[in-house]
Amino acid sequence: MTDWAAVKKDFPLLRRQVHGTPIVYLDSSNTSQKPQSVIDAMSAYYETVNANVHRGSYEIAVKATEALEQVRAKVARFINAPATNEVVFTKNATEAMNLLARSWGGANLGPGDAVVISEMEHHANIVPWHMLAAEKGFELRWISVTADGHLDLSDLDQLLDGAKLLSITAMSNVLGTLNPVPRLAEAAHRHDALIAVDASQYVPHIATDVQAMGADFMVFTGHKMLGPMGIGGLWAHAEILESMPPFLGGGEMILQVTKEGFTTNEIPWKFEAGTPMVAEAVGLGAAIDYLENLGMDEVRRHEVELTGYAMRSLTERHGDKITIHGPSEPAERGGVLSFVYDDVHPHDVAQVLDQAGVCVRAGHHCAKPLLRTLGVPATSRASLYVYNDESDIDCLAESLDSASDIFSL
Amino acid sequence: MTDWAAVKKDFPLLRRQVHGTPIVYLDSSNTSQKPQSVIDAMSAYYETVNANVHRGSYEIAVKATEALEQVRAKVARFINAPATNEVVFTKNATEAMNLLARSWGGANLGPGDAVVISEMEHHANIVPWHMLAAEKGFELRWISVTADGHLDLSDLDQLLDGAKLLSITAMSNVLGTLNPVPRLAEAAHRHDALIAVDASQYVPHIATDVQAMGADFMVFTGHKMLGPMGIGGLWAHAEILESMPPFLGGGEMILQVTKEGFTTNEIPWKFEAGTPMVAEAVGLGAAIDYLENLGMDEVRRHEVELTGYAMRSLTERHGDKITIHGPSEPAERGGVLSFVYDDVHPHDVAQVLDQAGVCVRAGHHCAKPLLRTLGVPATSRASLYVYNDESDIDCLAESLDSASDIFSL
Amino acid sequence: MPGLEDLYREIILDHYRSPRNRGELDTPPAVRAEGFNPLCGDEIVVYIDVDDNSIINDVAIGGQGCSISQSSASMMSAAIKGKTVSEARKLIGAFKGLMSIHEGELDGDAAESDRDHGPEADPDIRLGDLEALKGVVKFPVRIKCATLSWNTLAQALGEASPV
Amino acid sequence: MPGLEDLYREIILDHYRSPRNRGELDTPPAVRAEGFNPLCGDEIVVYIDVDDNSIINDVAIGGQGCSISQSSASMMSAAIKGKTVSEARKLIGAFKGLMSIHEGELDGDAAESDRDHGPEADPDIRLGDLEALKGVVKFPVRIKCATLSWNTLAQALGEASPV
Ligand SMILES: Cc1ncc(COP(=O)(O)O)c(C=O)c1O
Ligand SMILES: Cc1ncc(COP(=O)(O)O)c(C=O)c1O
Repeated sequence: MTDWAAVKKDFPLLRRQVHGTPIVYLDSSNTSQKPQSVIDAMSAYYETVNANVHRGSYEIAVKATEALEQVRAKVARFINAPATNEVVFTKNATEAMNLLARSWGGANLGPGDAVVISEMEHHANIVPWHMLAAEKGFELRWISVTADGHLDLSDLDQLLDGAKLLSITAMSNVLGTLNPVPRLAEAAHRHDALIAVDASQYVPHIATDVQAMGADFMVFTGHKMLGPMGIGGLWAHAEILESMPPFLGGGEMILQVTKEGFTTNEIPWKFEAGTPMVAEAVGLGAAIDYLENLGMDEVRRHEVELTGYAMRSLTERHGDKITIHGPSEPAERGGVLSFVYDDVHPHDVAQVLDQAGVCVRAGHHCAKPLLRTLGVPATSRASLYVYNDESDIDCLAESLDSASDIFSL
Repeated sequence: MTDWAAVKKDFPLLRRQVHGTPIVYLDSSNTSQKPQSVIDAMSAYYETVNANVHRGSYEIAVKATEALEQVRAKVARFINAPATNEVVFTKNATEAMNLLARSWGGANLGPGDAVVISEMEHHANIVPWHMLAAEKGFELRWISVTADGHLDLSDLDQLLDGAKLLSITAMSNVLGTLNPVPRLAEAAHRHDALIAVDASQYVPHIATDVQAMGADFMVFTGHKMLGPMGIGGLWAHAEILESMPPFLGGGEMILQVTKEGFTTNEIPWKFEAGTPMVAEAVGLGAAIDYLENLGMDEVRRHEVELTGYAMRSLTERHGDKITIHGPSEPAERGGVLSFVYDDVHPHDVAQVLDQAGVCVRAGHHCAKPLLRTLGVPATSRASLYVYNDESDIDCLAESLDSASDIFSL
Repeated sequence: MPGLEDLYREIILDHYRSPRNRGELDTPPAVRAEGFNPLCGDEIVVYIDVDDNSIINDVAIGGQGCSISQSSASMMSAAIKGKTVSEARKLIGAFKGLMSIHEGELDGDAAESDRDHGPEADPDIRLGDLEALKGVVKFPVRIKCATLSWNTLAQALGEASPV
Repeated sequence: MPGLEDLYREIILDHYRSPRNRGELDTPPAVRAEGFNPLCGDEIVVYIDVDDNSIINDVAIGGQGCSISQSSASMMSAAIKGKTVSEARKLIGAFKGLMSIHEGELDGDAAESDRDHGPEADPDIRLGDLEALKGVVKFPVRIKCATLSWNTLAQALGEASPV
């Protein structure tokens, strides 16, 4: 049995107070807090190993290179990638998605082609396609979202007909919806389309297996999975990565450079121009160690339990005043609770909650098309992770009372 | 008078040993070591402030946003930018250069146009132009480098004739050559071209003033200026940034997103898609504090002195055996000493030096066209920074003896 | 709730609950401008009808948002109705003056925004009820909520009566 | 110098100082392949002349590089001259076996490279002088130097005698 109280103690930020009251951090879908081991791993890197990588033959340069490449291997194992050189480091999921769009998309998409995404995508999986479509003239098609927050797959075959790529989130950052990725992959492949999975919200919370997903590409971001900001990545099959033109140009990604032109390095370095974020990679490695130590199945179990508890407590206490968006069954969703409270604007809800130390995000959560579909301009969102417990939920439920008090309309 | 011995003590990594002997770090052009204050600032950020930025209204999200934006203001002040919103954060100088090439270049360059660079550029200021030229069909023109390591400006007017951009390094990472940027800017502007300055090697070592330079764009990278890896930036005049199309698409950089399209946020956020590297920004801020506390003029004075000492000691001890490339006058160059030692291959030189704890880089230093011009396949490079002193140089000079011993041909 | 009295003053909540000049105007003769707060998704629409004597004959506010952006828009509409364009412009300056202490810092361009906001708030300009929004400066993120309608008004004025 | 004896063995330095089979061959009949080490800028050119019986009649080495890449190329050239293509291929496998312990780790794709390198080093293959390069595995960065000529040879063999 995991000692979740001990887990919480591993996170130094959660010991601080705000406005004279202990902090209750419920914004992990936005960014996660970091265990001491992750923070210390980065400090130790700078204090004992720091050097540029792939360039030096001296001791610490060799160790720094090993550190970076060992984390690549660790990430590959963590997502069950067939090979380590299929993991490309980027600064975040957004850059990974842009890499995919510009490099693969730039080489493969043109007039008459189509890319399918869904209404529940994060802007990171929308805007790069808008930008590329404007340049290349392909069509962007949208899978609708039903009132209860699921993908409407009734016309999937039609949407995929003639499409070259389906790019879809594994878990909605607004609704918590878990999408049926293997089924979507099977459908995409049946139509000779590839499938890219935005797993930014999935990898941190659920054991991830890119092969079982049937994915061709997958993106993730370190800061949502207990790791530092400034690192994320793209995974894709080696043959696909090898077929793709480079993305950013510069050092590291070349084999030869002359005044006339250049040739590219092997994958994955072909896509990693410039000095990489080695310390952040080290931090990400420590984050994966931390998660593996807990066990991803145990993490998931904890979050499903807590999500259930949250849905029950909020509804019990606030009844009709609160509307929680997304799937109603905790086991079918992630620990992301987007809610609308009475007539109080989410921004005001968040402000009132902040005064009680409770951190939730209010707004469109970088998913404006989804909010339009839901018919709300904004929601408040409480999202859970390994360090949360029932007392955090209780605190959220209680402090919502003040919102009623102030804004009783 | 600066107490340089105390400065050295601020850098924890320099207290370690390698191969049983104290480390002598002479690879700061590659990446710099970090003072404890920088390392601690990042830990403190994660331990007390960490949150995503520009998205939350709760206390720590506000503080994280302020932290990020205050560093932007600090960077602007440090390079004497006219306005804070002209500083765009990227993951490194390479990304900044790609942003400039793809966004500004993509919108402004086509067949019949020309971009002028020099033979002494780092690959980061070559490959993005090769990539873009292949797509857009403009011409890439090269300023030659003279035998003594200066730009050959005899045909500058011809090269600039009809050019739209001059993109040039302020200081060579191989030769230490300091280029006459204000004069180059004046020439570029006379030909109605803009000038981009790669100041990756300049900002860390010499007080930088983008306005005095006459620059239109400037790129820099945090890890070479005592800051962490994973952060760098682009500065450009606001009007230019405003005229540029976005680079990466995603969260943060948008104002509105619909299924039909999107509109962009204000500068600089328009160019900062996705979760930014806030901790790295905080580290960069602490690095700037550290440098400002020393005083950039004092930093420069120290390095000129040490460069002079190094050139003298190496030549005295090794005479004809050693060839140091680049300008011969210490005051006219940075503390970067590329050298060839006898017939010993630089890779072997670096290996032998490593055994004595001395860290130098051997290779092409991501400047293959320059090495071709110099007629050498590789050099060894010792580069200096605030924490180096005469004992480091002595150690370098002495340990070169072993290279003679082993490889006496 | 302790700590929030400065933000949620009674008069602000009153304007939030009963917004003044809510609606639309026909364009033309009115002009219409739209503003967004990318942070929280607030959207505001400002309609103004300016007559030949540069008097703002009518004003209407659409869109949706939080208590701060809505009450600020409501108070603004009441304050500018019947005023001249130039009086309205001065009011914008004065209101931004009230807010600017922190807005600049938040955007990280204090220097710039000082310049943008022009001269210090004119002492002749009376903000009246709007003074109630002063507490917003203690909550830097909300400053953008408070200024949203004002920036949108500036846009509308620019269209109705270009300087 | 203490610590470097394993790397800079006398026989390695001998091949470095007096490289065997240095030069060029006419193409055709010979084939030519080029290899780069992006880390340090080493470049190697391998020429092989394979006759109708699949025997490597002649070999020549061009390019430049450090003591490890040069001596490895020199020893390689001596080891393959007169051998059959298939013997040379086995030798490549055996040499990579000698090196692979760390090459995989360095690239971060140990799993992959194990697969690439096929079966364990054939015990029948005698590496002879080449065994002297074994010390390189203690210096992971230099493994790429040692294997550069071998990878380039594999390329040349592929062209001369496609499998
Ligand atoms: C002159 C110059 N420009 C650009 C770069 C690229 O910097 P980064 O690797 O941090 O992107 C470097 C350093 O590697 C450099 O020395
Ligand atoms: C589903 C989803 N995709 C992509 C992203 C973008 O991640 P990042 O900001 O780290 O690039 C996020 C988080 O913001 C997300 O929730």
